Amino acid sequence: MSLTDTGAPAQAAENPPPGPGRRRGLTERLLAVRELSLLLALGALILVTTLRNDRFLSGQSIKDLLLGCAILVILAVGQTLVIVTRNVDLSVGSILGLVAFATGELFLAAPGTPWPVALLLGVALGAVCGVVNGGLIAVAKVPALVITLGTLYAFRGIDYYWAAGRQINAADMPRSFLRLGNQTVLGVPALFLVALIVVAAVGFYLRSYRSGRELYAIGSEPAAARLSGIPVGRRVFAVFVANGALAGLAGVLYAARFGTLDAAAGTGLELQVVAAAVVGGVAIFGGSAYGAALGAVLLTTIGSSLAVLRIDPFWQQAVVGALILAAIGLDRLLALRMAARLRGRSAHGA
Amino acid sequence: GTTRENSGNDTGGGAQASGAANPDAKLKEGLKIAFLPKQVNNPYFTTSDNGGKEAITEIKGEYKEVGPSEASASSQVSYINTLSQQGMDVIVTSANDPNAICGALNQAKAAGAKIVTFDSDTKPECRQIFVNQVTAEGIAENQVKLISEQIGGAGEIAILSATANATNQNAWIALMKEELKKPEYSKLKLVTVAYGNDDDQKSFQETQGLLQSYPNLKGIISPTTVGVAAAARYLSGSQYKGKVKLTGLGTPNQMREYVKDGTVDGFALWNPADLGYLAAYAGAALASGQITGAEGDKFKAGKLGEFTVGKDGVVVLGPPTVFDKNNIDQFQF
Amino acid sequence: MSPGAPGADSAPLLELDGVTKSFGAVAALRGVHLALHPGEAHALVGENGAGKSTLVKTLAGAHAPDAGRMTLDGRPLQLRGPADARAAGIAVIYQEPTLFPDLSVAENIFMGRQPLRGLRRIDTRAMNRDAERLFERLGVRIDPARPARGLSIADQQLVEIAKALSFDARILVMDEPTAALSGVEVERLFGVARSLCERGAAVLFISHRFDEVFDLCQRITVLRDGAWVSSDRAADLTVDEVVRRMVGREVSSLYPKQDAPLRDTLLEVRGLSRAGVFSDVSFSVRGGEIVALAGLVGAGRSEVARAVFGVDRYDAGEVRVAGRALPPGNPGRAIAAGMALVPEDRRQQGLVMELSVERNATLARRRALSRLGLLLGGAERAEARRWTRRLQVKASRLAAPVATLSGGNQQKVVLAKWLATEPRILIIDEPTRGIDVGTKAEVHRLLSELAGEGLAILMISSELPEVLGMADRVLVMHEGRVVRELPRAEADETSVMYAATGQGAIS
Amino acid sequence: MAHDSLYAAPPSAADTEREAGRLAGLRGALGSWDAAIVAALVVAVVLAGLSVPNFATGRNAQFLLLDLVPLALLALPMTLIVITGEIDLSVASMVGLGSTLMGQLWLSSGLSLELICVLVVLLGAAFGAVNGLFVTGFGLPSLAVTIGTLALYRGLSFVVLGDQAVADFPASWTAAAVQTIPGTSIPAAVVPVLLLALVFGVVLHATPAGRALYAMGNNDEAATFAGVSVARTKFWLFVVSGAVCGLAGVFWTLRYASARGDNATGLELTVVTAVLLGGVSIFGGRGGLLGVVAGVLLLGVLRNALQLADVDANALTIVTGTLLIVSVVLPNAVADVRARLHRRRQRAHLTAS
Ligand SMILES: Nc1ncnc2c1ncn2[C@@H]1O[C@H](COP(=O)(O)OP(=O)(O)OP(=O)(O)O)[C@@H](O)[C@H]1O
Ligand SMILES: Nc1ncnc2c1ncn2[C@@H]1O[C@H](COP(=O)(O)OP(=O)(O)OP(=O)(O)O)[C@@H](O)[C@H]1O
Ligand SMILES: [Mg+2]
Ligand SMILES: [Mg+2]
Repeated sequence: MSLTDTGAPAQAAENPPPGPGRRRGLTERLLAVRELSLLLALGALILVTTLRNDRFLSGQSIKDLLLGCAILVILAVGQTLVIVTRNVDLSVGSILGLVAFATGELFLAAPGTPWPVALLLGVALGAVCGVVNGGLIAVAKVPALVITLGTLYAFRGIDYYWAAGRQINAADMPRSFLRLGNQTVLGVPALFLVALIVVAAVGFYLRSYRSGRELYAIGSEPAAARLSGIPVGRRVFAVFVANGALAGLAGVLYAARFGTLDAAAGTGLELQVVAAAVVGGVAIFGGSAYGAALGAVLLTTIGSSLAVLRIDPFWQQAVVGALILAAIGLDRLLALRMAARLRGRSAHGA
Repeated sequence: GTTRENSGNDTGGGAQASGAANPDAKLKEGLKIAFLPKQVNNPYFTTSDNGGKEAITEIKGEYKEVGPSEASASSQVSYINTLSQQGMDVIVTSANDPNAICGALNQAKAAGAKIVTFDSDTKPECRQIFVNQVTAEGIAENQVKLISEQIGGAGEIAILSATANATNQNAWIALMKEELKKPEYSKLKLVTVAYGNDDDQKSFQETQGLLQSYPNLKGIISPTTVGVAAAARYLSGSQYKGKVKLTGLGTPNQMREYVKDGTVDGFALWNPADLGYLAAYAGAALASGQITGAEGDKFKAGKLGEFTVGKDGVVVLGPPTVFDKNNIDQFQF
Repeated sequence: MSPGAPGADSAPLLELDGVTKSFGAVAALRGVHLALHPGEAHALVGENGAGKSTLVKTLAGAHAPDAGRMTLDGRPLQLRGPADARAAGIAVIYQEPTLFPDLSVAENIFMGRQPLRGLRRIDTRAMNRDAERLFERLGVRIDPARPARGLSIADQQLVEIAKALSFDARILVMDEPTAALSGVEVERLFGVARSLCERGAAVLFISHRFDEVFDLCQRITVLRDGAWVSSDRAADLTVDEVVRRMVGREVSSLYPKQDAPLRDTLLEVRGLSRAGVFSDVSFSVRGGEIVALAGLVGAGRSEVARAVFGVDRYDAGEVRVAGRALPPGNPGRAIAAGMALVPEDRRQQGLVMELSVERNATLARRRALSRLGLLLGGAERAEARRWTRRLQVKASRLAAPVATLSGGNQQKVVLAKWLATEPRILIIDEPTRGIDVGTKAEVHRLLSELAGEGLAILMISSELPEVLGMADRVLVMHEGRVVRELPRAEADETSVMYAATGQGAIS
Repeated sequence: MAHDSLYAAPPSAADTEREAGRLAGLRGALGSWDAAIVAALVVAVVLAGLSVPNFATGRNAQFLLLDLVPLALLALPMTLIVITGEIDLSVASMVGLGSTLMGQLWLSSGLSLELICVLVVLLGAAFGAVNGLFVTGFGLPSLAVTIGTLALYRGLSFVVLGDQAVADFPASWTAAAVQTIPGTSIPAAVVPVLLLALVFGVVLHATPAGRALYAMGNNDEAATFAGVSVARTKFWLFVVSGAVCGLAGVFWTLRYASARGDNATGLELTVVTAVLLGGVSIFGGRGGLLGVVAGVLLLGVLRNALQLADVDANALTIVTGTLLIVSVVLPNAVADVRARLHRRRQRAHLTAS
């Protein structure tokens, strides 16, 4: 016999919950606020830069911006998939480099290869790298950070080994392929459209599909996920393969956009990608693909606008660092305010 | 305590040339010559080191190339240590930091190795010979002349450099500024120096920033292979193609595309393979006692002919080659 | 499904035979038999560490048995994972809640089975509506769209129950679902369980509360040390008989507090307030005295305890230990002043799961055990051994991670850890939650003994018999305020209940 | 038996316990991973000594150890931080910033070098305090914070010296940085590193504070309930990390006689690699200092030996990565196999009885 009772019925009578489905979950609203604040920051940045130099909003400049962020956006979205499961993939920069070089090699070996084939092969190679990551993590049950730190070196080493100091130039690749990197469709760079499609697809998947939600569940409480019958190992494996494939896609696009390839392509990119996801709020409360994409856009725009504002080049990196800190600080502030509101309303009855 | 004032300047002076040179000495066979570039995996150094390999094969020496996969002075130090452990006769290196590798080089020297630097020098007292691709003055002259011709002798220009602390870049830029003071360039105005960090994407972004910040910009000089390629790619895909001129130091393979599509009229570079070739011969000459690194020493460098050691132990490869539509297809590197 | 009448000797729905499972050197289950019949609620009882939860996890597919057979409907059943168990119609409520704090309550319930609409998308509306329906069935109101983070333990347990119900399973397994629940909720849960039974499902129920066991179940299986002891109809058993089989000897189920001479006031709390949680709480506890803090779930008792100890901050008021003011928000200082708090959530607050039993037991006392700033292994081990022995912790060895202990034994380690600090003031929040009957009496005896040694004890408990049996004085809280103080003589079931529901508020 | 099973446990368990008692002193310091990594180190040294020419010479030992000094320094506080479940990715940037500050102060302040060194260490502590403040004061994930300060501090180090390099430090100082202990070929700089390692090791393994680090790495709420001031402890760990980075910055500057903005770029990943190789769990709560020191040495020995054996840098990159992966995969695989074998034996035993 126990004595505790809940005052819930009485409380709930005073405070009938609104009809089901009419309101969005708090978590969801929190994320929306997060994305909104990112958009605001982006808007403010563009505004300030434009006030100083109105060419920043010219068609050419916007095209450059979109082009510049596309690859980082794709990588950040892939990383989101990984981070929501409470993992991280540090090897993306190396995968990108490896795939980019492989694409160049492909054109060297078979100059007539149509670009869609190259694209598919690149994605496949990226996925293979993802399989290595995911396989090691699943089989050995080792934290992803450690494994991918290892494959960061290993994939890059393979890339170096293969390239052996050679460089592949624009002239070695077919025009049609290089055009992919610069072409616009209705004024929008094709590369950016690809990134948009990736963002929309991943964002939609994460929000609206059972397996997508399971990824959040795994990240939220891995032990509970296992007990609820979620195939944790398989999902995490799949996530690494998907992220590898996206990094592969990014690698092919990198080759198309930059034309000049050596084994160092994408070195150090992993920190930028993680930074984009972090700025996008992914590390802190689950986050969404949209947030990560916005984070990537924001980071690239910062880079461009600092160049346009002619901020002393020596200050640029420091400003980027300070902005990352500001972004996550803001995040925290929002989260705390939301938490305070959660505490304000009792569990029983909204 | 030790302050800057009382510490004195205990850096030794000038290149040392010890012993006497014997210009008639034969090149020794079987010399162990190691190339230590700023970074392996860098195509530029791959080309130059292969030039060195060619030379070493000619003189029947043992060639080897080692180096870090990222361009850092500290890893170069560890490679220099390894090489001196292995008893190399000659170490040919391109310094990531003129000071940081000095200590290690001096130790290697003490252990009997001859030191040749190429492409990027250290302090003169840390090596015997520096094989300079061109004199800094030569580059400054060449680059300013090229851009002036291309933009018709008047207008705003900008420089897109590599990293903000690249020694050779900074020396060239300083000399270009001097060059611009000459009366024939009085209508050229250098508006800014941007840094692309020898990173393709950064250089690309910086080019974009330059064009937005300086609407009247007529030309860009990018005296770095990464920067000039990125800038060319940006221009070729933008509305500025052909209108804003670009020149700099680039490899023909990288730039062929843009010369042909009209983005770039002309640019310059020395032949990196020749640079490595010459450095290898200089090292062999040192190790064989033909030269000591003193000013005025002469040595033969295979197919390149005879060279004379200049002041501070510097040997200059020669003036840069200018590449344009007409000659670019003759070069493959 | 066969609509068997309760207790009917129909063919078993699920049968376990000779199931064996060991973890390293520990044999958690040794050849256990269990037969669950349709339409029957079956109780599984045993001491802490007897293997009940291990059996549950085996049924759930979370552990693979080392040996033995499982049959469902007479066909052999092979579970490769929890998903298989679900597919076979087995729904499980684990002893420790397994929620996803970042996801909404509704998603927690329907994870992997969310209602879909076009393009196989999740239909959030329908999902929230369904969740609301489930909560109605249980008679509770929890906002399905809120994140699970921040739910009280009771609410977490209710979400777990809703989740299990949502399966419409043929077999419902509940591992101590009522440990955190109040009477009303327990009644509703039983109502739901009975209706499931009427529809032909089988229920496996685990609890250390015998009144609940006899109330709900028709059959009782007793485990001891991982081995099967007996399975009998409840009607043929008495509580004493069950206890004897569990423990292997007689135990008195309650150990009333012995009178001890009252000493000076050791703990004094004046006007303690924390906005939105509790306000103007004042009381004092004297050496030799056990004061119980009673009240409904959510009355704020745990919060007061945490604030007094310094884990939480408070907005106003003061805490005095033996007359000296205690600085707020600093548990370290509270410990130094001789205070100890046995928290209510042992997994989150009480234990460091990966660390060994020994390290956990000495964690709060690590400073006192060091000489010249250095910790000496020997002293630590001796200390840990002393207290784990006194509390009869069942562990393979002291170096084993605490995570490998059964729930009740973990609770004992928490007790050991705090008693090892040799406190003057012991605040103890739900001291016997999840502890088996024998040990419970042992804990009560210990508390009584400690009071006799002059400790001031503040006990928070949701079990009325415990409160009435142990307390010298009962403070009743309602909605964050102390509404009633009852001396031992006046405290009885009605007076405490009356005050706790706010009806007796003398305001 | 039910209530006394700890003592009336089956004989095998009792044996284990007695053995545990005897080995208790060793156990704390020498977990199985520590032993394995030390063994791997010994094997690597012996193999390299036998098969790689020029490896087993005093001069090589000097080069090898000297190269490892900064890595070893940074790995010490990193170990403690990772054990509490946090990470500090800004270490290399703090080394760089410390180095450029030292250069700038030397260039323009007129202060004595002794004072400058002290100032740089204190400034390092201040940078660490910024990390600590963001992590503990604002409750932000350290991975995110230190990625931010990784960029910030590196950026600031370019702000401090721009494109310059300061190289005119007194030769007596730069020589001292690479000096060997008289009569040996062991660099003198190793001595302070060893002393620091000893201090960190004792703090981690034999003090109440060290216990608390493990506790908070596993469950910081429970640590709070046990009277550990989690936030304050973590804050001070970041401060210590910053100070040690400052020290490493001073060493770096003198060793390479060059203060530049890009000093020590990318070293953070090597530090993390060494710490993980040393058996510290990235999730916190597990690992020891001996393993980390052995991990640092193993990394250094392998690199050095492979370099001497003319294995090229690319293969070295692969080796580093593979080593890290193997080091974490192997123990798990072994444990897995062992558990499987055990279960089979048990089953056999059960069917027999
Ligand atoms: N993962 C594990 N590793 C090692 N030993 C374990 C593990 N899980 C359980 N045990 C051991 O198995 C035995 C049975 O534990 P179990 O949790 O089943 O007990 P229980 O009957 O549920 O007890 P309680 O009433 O306290 O919850 C205990 O001795 C426990 O220490
Ligand atoms: N982690 C938490 N986050 C937010 N609110 C909480 C949390 N834990 C409890 N609460 C809220 O605090 C109030 C009091 O908590 P709690 O239920 O612990 O009280 P209690 O009297 O100690 O009850 P019991 O000890 O029986 O669980 C309730 O309104 C509860 O919903
Ligand atoms: Mg249990
Ligand atoms: Mg409570």
